[in-house]
Amino acid sequence: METSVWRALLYLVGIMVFAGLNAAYLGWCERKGAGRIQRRIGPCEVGYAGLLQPIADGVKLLSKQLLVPRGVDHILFRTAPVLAMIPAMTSMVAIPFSANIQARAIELSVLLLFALASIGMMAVLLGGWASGNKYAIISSARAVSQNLAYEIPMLVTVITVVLLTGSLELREIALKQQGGFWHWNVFRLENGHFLTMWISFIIFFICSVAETNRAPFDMAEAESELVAGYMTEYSSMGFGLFMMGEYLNIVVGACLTTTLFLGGWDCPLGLTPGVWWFLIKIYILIFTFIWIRWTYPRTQIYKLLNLSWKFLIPFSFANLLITAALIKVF
Amino acid sequence: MNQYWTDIIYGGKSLLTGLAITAREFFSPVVTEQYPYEVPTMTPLFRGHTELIGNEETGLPNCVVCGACPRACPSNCITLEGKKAESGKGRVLTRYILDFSKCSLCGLCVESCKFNALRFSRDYNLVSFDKDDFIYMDLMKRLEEQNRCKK
Amino acid sequence: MSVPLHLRSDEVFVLNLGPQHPATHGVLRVKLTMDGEYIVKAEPVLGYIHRMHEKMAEDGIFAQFMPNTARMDYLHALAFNHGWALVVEKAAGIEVPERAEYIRVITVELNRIASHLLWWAAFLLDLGGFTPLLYAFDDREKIIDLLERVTGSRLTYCYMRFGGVLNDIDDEFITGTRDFIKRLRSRLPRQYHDLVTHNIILIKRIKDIGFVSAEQCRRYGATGPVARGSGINYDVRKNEPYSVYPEFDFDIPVFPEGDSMARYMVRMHEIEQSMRIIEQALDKLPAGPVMGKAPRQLKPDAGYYYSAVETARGLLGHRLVCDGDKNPYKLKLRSPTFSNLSLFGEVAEGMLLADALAFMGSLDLVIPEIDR
Amino acid sequence: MTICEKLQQALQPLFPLCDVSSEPLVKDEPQVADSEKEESQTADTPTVGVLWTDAGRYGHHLDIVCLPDQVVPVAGIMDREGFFLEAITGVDWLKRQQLEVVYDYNRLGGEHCRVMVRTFLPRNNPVVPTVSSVFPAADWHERETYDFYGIQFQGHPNLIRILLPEDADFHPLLKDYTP
Repeated sequence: METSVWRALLYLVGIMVFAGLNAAYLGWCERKGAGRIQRRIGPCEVGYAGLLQPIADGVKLLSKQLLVPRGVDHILFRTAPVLAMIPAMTSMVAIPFSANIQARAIELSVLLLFALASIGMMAVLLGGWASGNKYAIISSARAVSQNLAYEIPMLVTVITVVLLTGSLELREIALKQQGGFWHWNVFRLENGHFLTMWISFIIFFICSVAETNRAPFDMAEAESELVAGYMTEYSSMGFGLFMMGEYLNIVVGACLTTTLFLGGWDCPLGLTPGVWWFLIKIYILIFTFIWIRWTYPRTQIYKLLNLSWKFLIPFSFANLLITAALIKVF
Repeated sequence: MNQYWTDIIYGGKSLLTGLAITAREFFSPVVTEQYPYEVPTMTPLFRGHTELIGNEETGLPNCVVCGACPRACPSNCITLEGKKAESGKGRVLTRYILDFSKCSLCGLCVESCKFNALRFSRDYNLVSFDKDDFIYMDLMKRLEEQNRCKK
Repeated sequence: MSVPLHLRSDEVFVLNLGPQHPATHGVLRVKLTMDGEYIVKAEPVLGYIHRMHEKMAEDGIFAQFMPNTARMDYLHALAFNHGWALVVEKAAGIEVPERAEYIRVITVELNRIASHLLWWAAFLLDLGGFTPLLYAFDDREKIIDLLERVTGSRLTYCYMRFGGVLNDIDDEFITGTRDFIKRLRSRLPRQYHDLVTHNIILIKRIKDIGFVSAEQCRRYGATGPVARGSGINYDVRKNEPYSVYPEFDFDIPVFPEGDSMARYMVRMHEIEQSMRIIEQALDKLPAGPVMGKAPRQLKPDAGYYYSAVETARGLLGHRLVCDGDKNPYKLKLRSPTFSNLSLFGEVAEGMLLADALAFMGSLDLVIPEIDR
Repeated sequence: MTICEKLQQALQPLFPLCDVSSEPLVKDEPQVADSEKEESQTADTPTVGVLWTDAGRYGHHLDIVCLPDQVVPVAGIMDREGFFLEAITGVDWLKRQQLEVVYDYNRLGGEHCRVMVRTFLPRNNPVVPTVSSVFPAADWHERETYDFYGIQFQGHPNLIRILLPEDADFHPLLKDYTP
């Protein structure tokens, strides 16, 4: 019992540090990546190649005054950003970083992650409603309908993976995919799954982009229409927490994609599995998030919804049926 | 129904070409000019604020206080003062104040000057903590500074 | 895609697309009465950057109004210079030498390309794409450097005088322009059309959005790319030729659909046409003086004069009334965006907020030109 | 049979008495410059009628002067002939105590023909019927002319100031306006 307390403390600190550093330095990666795509340099003044820029931003956000607009429910206004941050942090518990690095091997970890994701959506709704700003209300209404529309195909594609591995536990899923990239779910070759798996990978990736309100699906905080969406009235750390929440959601989305489809901590040639492979895969996926954001314009709310209802959901159900049939046959 | 499929195929292809283009841009060199370290050079006809021309030897302004430029200026930013020259003929410039906060750099004053006493300077980054440096920009003082640093 | 609206009075709220909003590109306020996200009534409120240029014209002599013209539409300032120079030359009967006319056309067309590039960047910014802005500004900087070399200023030009232009163009300007055209021609298919025009997200975002019929254009007096996007073949350079435009052959892009996509395609084709004009003008550039003889004290004889010029946004008309004095007696500036925006109220009804902003972006508004 | 001639036929019923004089209207324009010759103010307003002018010199083909209440029928004819309303503006003739409203019509596409319609109003209560029922473009142009000159446009849907602040009580473009 005594080691488990130390172990819990160690993991608690480890996850906090991992989450904090990631939230800060993803901002830096995004600005550097956007810069390079737009043929400019990005932050380069503060510290070598701008590496201290996130720290400077953090200090600036901390030192600013948190303005609460008049006639607004204080409690709700202050809890919304915290509510955006906590689910993203807690879902790090269930993610298997490598064979022996996992905070707690929870039995139904896939379910836990999606439950926490919908709490994150609550935060957006609360933030928009509590700030009493017309733009924020429009943006929170959009965010709810968008997250709802994209959770269904996401869950259905996850079911196809769970059907394959037979268990809802992320560690199991990852263990099943060890030993080289041909064992990964994306390229699952035996008994004919290669047909359906990459479709569900693409659908899952699109839904994770939409789930984290990232362009081209950033209808919620559409800078050029709704000024700053649900974050309009937030200054200093309220805005900071919302941004950290968004970046952590991206990290969790990337971890989920790698664990479900890209074989978790497995090395592509099956030689030296370890946590560094897991991190490399996450950061490649995160770079594609950034890459997509700086390439595409924004979709319009109705086209976005019918993209989900008319395209993604039918495809994911068909995919599910085929996978189930294949499992039955072989 | 085929509109449904063409959307998917055509859309997917256009999305991928978009990604390919930004990827190529990601790896191509930086285009921007890092301002404080790389200073841009102005073209010969660049219009900075107007400045007096001093003749080479004496360094005194060529201006004969004829008053053409204050009349030509649409936003009357030029105030001139001159006094009789000791040698009896013509007038000598004593004060030339340009209100650079109202000047629209239209060039009508430089055009109206028949005595080649006014031209556009080429400094673009004028900075000061005090607005009066621009409202009462003393071109005589600037000419003396120029002469001093030329020596 | 406008949904029939039953005006549920209790759920209608007024949203101020305020004078300070990222999508209005200036200080335009649109009072939107909204039902959910649908617009029930849209009413633009103007005057936040009104400076009364017409009274300034009456105060100074004719030459002193030239700097004002560039402050109205700073994206296509040279066309406004050209319009004012044309109307006064018409009134006072001043001859402009051949070379000056060619230089005027070259610089105006270069300025038109710069204006369309900036519209394209701002339009994509409204629709959420950030990167195209940087690519467009990369090209636009080349034009601004070229124009700075010959006119002296970068945005608000005061380059044209009655009877010609201020400075002659040198060989470096000519070779620079040819390199720029070659470079833009190589970049247009990739960075502009493949990345954006053929992108399915953009097509879905602006196709069949903000339909404006030809009849609506005529009744509201919309001209320029807005009218040409609705099938009206009207371009002042062709219908009412001025300066040396008849000597160049270029065609007018007209798209009948009338939606935002049509207006988008009109402007993209106009960039190519302007490049054609510049090349022909550079080939046929005659030698000679750039400044005709213009009287020092301009006193045009009394009467009503009108000159029309094609700017990047439409027909710019100068209605000048002279009474023989050295000041203009009365100057009316018919700015194109003033009429183009007047149809926003009627077309935006029943639209979504996101579509209305896409539609406003496709109208290519420059607010100081509306408010004068 | 150019558009302008066709238009002139259409306008004939409105201006039966006038003969089509071709010399430019400017001639009988009062020489405001030589102010020492004080004429009687209202006598020399230009005669009502249709007049050809040289487009190269003045920019418009036809110059029509009409009475204030003929403005709407003229606008109706213009609309039927396919013209569009380019601009409405006012001119303040202080010396003759008159306010003038100038309507510019032009053709969108096809053969080029610009028509200028002018009407004169007494300076003390300048009232003219609105054409915004025929051309919605006039709505804003008339509001702007009211804003700058104080000309009342009868029947205008909401004649309020468009460019100046709502509570401004002056009309800046009048010649006797001192800031």
